[in-house]
Amino acid sequence: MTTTSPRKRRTKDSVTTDRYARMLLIRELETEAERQYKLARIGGYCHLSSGQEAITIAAADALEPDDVLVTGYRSHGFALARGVSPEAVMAELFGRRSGCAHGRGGSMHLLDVERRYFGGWGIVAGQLPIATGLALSLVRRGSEQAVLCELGDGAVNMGAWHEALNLAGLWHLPVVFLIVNNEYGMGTSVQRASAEPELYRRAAAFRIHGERVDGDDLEASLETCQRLLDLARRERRPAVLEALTYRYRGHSVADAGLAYRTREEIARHEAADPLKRARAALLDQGVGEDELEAIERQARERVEAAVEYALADPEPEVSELAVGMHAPGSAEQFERMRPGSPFGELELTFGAGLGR
Amino acid sequence: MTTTSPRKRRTKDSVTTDRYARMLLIRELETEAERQYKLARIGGYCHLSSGQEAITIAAADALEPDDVLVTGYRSHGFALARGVSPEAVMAELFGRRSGCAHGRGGSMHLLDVERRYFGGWGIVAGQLPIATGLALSLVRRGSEQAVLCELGDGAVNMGAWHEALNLAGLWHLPVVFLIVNNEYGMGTSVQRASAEPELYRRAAAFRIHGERVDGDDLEASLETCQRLLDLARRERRPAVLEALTYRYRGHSVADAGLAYRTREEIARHEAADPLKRARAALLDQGVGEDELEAIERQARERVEAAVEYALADPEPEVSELAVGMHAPGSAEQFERMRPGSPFGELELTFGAGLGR
Amino acid sequence: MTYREALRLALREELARDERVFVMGEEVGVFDGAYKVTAGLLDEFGPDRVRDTPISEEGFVGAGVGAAMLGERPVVEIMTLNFLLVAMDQVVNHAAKIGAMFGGQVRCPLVIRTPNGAGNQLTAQHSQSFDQYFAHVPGLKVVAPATPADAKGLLKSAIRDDDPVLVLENLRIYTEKGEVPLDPEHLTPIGRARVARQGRDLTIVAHSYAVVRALAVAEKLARERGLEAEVIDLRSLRPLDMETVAASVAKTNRALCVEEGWPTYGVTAELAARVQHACFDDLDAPVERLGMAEVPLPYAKSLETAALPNEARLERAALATLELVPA
Amino acid sequence: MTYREALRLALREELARDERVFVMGEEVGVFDGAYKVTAGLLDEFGPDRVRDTPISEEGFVGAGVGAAMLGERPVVEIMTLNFLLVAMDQVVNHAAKIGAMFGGQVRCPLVIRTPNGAGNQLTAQHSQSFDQYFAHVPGLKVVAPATPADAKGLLKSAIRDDDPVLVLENLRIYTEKGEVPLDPEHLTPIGRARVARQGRDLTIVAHSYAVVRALAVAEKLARERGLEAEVIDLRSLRPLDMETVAASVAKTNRALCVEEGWPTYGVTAELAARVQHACFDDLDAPVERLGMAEVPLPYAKSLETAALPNEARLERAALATLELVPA
Ligand SMILES: Cc1ncc(C[n+]2csc(CCOP(=O)(O)OP(=O)(O)O)c2C)c(N)n1
Ligand SMILES: Cc1ncc(C[n+]2csc(CCOP(=O)(O)OP(=O)(O)O)c2C)c(N)n1
Ligand SMILES: [Mg+2]
Ligand SMILES: [Mg+2]
Repeated sequence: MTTTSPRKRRTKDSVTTDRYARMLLIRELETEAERQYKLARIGGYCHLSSGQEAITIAAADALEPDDVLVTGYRSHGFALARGVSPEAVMAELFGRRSGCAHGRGGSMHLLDVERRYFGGWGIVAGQLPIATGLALSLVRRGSEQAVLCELGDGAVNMGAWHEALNLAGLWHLPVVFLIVNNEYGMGTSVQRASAEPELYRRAAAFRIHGERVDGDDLEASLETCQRLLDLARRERRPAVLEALTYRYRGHSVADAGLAYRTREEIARHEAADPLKRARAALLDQGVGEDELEAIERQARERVEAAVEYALADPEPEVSELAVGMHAPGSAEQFERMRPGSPFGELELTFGAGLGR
Repeated sequence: MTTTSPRKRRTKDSVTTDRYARMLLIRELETEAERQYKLARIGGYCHLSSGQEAITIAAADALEPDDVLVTGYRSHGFALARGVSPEAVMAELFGRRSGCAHGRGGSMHLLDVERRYFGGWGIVAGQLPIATGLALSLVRRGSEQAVLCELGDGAVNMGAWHEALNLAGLWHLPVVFLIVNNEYGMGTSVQRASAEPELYRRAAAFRIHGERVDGDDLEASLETCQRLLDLARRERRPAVLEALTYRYRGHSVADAGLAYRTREEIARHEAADPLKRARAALLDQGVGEDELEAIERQARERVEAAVEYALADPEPEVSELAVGMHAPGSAEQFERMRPGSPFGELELTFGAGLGR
Repeated sequence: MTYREALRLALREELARDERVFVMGEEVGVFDGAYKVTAGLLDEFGPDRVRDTPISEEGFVGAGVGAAMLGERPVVEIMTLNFLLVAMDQVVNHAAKIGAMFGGQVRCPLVIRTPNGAGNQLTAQHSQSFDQYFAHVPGLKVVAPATPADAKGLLKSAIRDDDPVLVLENLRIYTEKGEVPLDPEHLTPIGRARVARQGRDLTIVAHSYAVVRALAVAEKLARERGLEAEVIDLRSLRPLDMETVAASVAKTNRALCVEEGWPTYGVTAELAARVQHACFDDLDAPVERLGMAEVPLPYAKSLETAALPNEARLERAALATLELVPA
Repeated sequence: MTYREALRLALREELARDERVFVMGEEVGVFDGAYKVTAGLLDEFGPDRVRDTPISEEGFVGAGVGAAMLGERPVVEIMTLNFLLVAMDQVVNHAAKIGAMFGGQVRCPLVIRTPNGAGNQLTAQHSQSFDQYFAHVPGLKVVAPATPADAKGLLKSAIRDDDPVLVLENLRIYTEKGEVPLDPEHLTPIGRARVARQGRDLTIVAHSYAVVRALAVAEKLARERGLEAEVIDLRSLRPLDMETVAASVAKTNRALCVEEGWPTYGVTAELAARVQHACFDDLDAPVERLGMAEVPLPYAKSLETAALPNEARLERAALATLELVPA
């Protein structure tokens, strides 16, 4: 299965200070997000990916700029890894205008069109058929890029995934489905949810290549993501990659995360924390303790600056309630809907929402 | 995989005159149904299973009386095979009161509650999650029976099936999914629809046993169905059985069935017609030509009688428009809905429909 | 007792009363329910009666349909109404069809319970009320309790009903408190609205959380302006108790219909259509409607608040119905 | 030209005009379309532009959404509206959300075309009109041509629109004939109703196949009773052109709303609600409604005919609106 990419030279040492810094940024930003949630500056569902940083960075770094990324709702890490600024992420969590979704999406619906990150979706498995369409568009345009589509271990039992896999296999679509197997879908372990708990094996049912990787091993994850994305780009072979990892926090910040697993289990995973592993590897490579500490300080400062930024950023105006709902030109289509309209419609300004 | 049933002695010669007669009855009844359709006595969608009689009879005969059967819309054969009278089938096709669905269901929705045939469903794959529920009920009641659930080769790409398979595997449900692979879903061949065209292989994705059988071979089909149903009954092991067969007619009587395949292809299959094969086997067994001719005459006579019966059977009264919609006792719940009701509601009699 | 506790009590009583009843859904067992309605039931009744499912709504709603066809009484929890979209086909085109399509020979005593609603910054994909998608469908019944007592009474009636019933709960009502009859035979009949507040000046027709809002606004109107609004809590969307609504409008001559979801092609459309028909000669003004602003609900708190049928908007709509401010 | 041919012409013209347009669905290619709308297009444009799909509506509707997000113009055919239930989530909770939820940064120019309706003994699971399920949803547009000219004009407008648009066709209209402009720039604007017949005594508001029925009944009323019904063909359900409807009712003072589907919580609920609001002082009688009888549609021809809003029922409803027979 191993193939060498003709387009990209692999770093021998995948564990770089840059990657360590970016993993750390994710960790720090999410830790801060939980704090801010408790201060009621963030609302709604807020899902942290602490523990999953290695596979997140690996997946993002295996992407070329023109590749397309799409994920579920646990999206902070992916947004940051793909290059969205902590300011744009934090402002979104605060529901502010400069948020990457302009304050409309919140935690679950981060995106960055320029970086070809097409969301941040909240319905389990809803993004999977969409990923096949993104890939189909790449094919139609003759582009030699691929789609990376993240899903959770809990999403694999949704019918939508299987329909997406069949389309991907049948139409030879350049899409890699990355299962972030963090052992639980909310409080349900993989064993209690999936008749076949080796999730990558589902791929074979559609003649698609499937494999597993230790998602906390940055190097192995990066190599595997690159290899599978290359195959997708060059040979239009879709793949399923199951990355084994773990989430330390509850399902969302509202869940203590202890009803369905033990503290010991969490501690066991924390002992092999991907950040700790990366740090140790860097020390092994000869990076100095002081350099690492500087990186760690910078990550915290970066997050603090993001909070400052978000706090200063204005909330969207109520007059902009429906911005973007419809495309420009739609206002004319809607202008005759008014008479007899339900009370209240006139109260609120839909101008922008109707594509004026 | 082969296991001998402790409960049922296998006929050495599965090809019996009785089975031949019942296969023939299906063929004759459907041939007549097409004629009656052209006379406009039958309407709606009408899907014939001509060519698929062997697997149909085998599946039905592998069932014990208390096992449960559920199928898609190509249901004439299964109804007859399970013992529904040709009169009740033909009356249903004619939309008459004594039809097995009281004229409400038509061709796609045949059923027989006494024989535990729970329909006859028209949405591709819709019956598959339902089958898991039927099986779950058997388990809850401690009954040692199984569910046989038919689906077409086209249904395997619906997400609903995969959700059903996962539940069946995870919960150890006594259900055998029988894929009647007649090579096409409407005009789309298996190869053009399924990334993995060996459809039984989908089962492995859920740690479920899957296998293939020549569905035109009555003996092999019967043996396989019995064996898998036994496993389901005794060990609560679900299974997927893919039966290879062919439909001679179009998808429905409205489809000539020639846009997507050649006359030669059809002729090739007709040459190995399961009825011809059964007839030859019986001759081999020493059954006389005259006995076979008598059987064939009887089948035709039986169908003619069914047509006579259906013609004489009255149509349902308009006052019975909504019979069965709601359970007894519901009328009281609905009695205050009337004021302000849309015009027309009062015109029609819903008494029975509201469970009066 | 809270609304949540009242639901739990109903489930416990019915699980104890009838072996055929079982609860099934995502996180209903080990996790004690995403919104804790089923907390403790797994311990009490075991994993066959309180069954955790994988995330596969179409699969396990269908499993509920099948089990009900053989006489079980499944109570399927859907985490929120938004997720019932992926199982629509099983509800609308399977469960609802069974009675009539098979000529009355099979029944489907299935209960689906799920919260609708918005208001916790859950954003566009998680803040919806598709109530009328189901109330539209012949063969289904849809109830929507607005009080703890009705939460218990209607859920129990739904479980004992021989037809498929959708029980609409609401995320924000779960913590509302009220008196709840402890009698295990306390049932709220399906198809009977409730006059939640007496009044003579205006009828506000609502269901689910909108009833809570309407009552608060009615009190405010009485306190601040001496206006007495009558509030009708529908309790049931199909069957719909128009008799109670029409009797009220005949008295007040003005009607405002409120819902949590989008009003266009929403529940209030049917209400307004029926009220103008039943009360044509009684109405002094057009029937007004209020609901969520017609946008995919945005995340920012300020926008969300503005978009919901909040008390300020509701009060303004009431005054407009009374022609005290322009509509 | 038939309605079917007009649709095909629209597809052919748009496929030829814009490389981004492609057609996708079950049996649209080799089989020439389940209802032959796409006949011949595979030969003309090849399998990338006219793409047969497996039976997996959720999958390929979602594929349409994704492709549209990257700028393609997919035209997805769903064999009949009944089957869109299994893909509801992709339409209602994905396609419709994209514009607003992502702050206007992504668009989804997706077209879904599919026939609604009943009348060929297709029975309960195949005879439905879920039109308002989609018209209810902010972020979607829903059109429903009733004539061959509009079939062409609205489908072309939908394909050129930058938002997701559901084009509701109808099984029984496919064979209706009418004049169709051959100009490839003939577009019917979205959000504009059409006065299909002038009249002074009564306004009949309809869409899709109900327009055909309404026109026939209007002619009969004129012929036999000298009553002149004005028939409004809505053409678009979201946006809804209430201006045209209200202008008509202001003239006739009476309105009957008709639809092929179930009226309760149906399209006519919204129409009646809006008409009573916009035309409160104009109405001489309550707005009446007519649709399919509220049952899962039975198979027997006699029952089916009785249940549909057939001409006899429609005529009676028109007379009731005119208070010439009791409602
Ligand atoms: C269709 C649907 N059902 C239920 C939910 C509620 N829900 C949100 S996240 C989640 C668990 C998903 O687990 P997994 O796929 O493992 O992802 P993880 O949260 O572990 O990242 C559930 C049940 C939903 N959003 N969509
Ligand atoms: C969800 C859904 N999509 C589409 C259809 C229309 N349809 C009816 S039968 C059929 C083909 C099914 O083929 P297969 O499963 O192979 O069964 P067969 O007809 O060969 O018995 C299609 C597409 C449907 N009934 N339901
Ligand atoms: Mg998980
Ligand atoms: Mg087939």
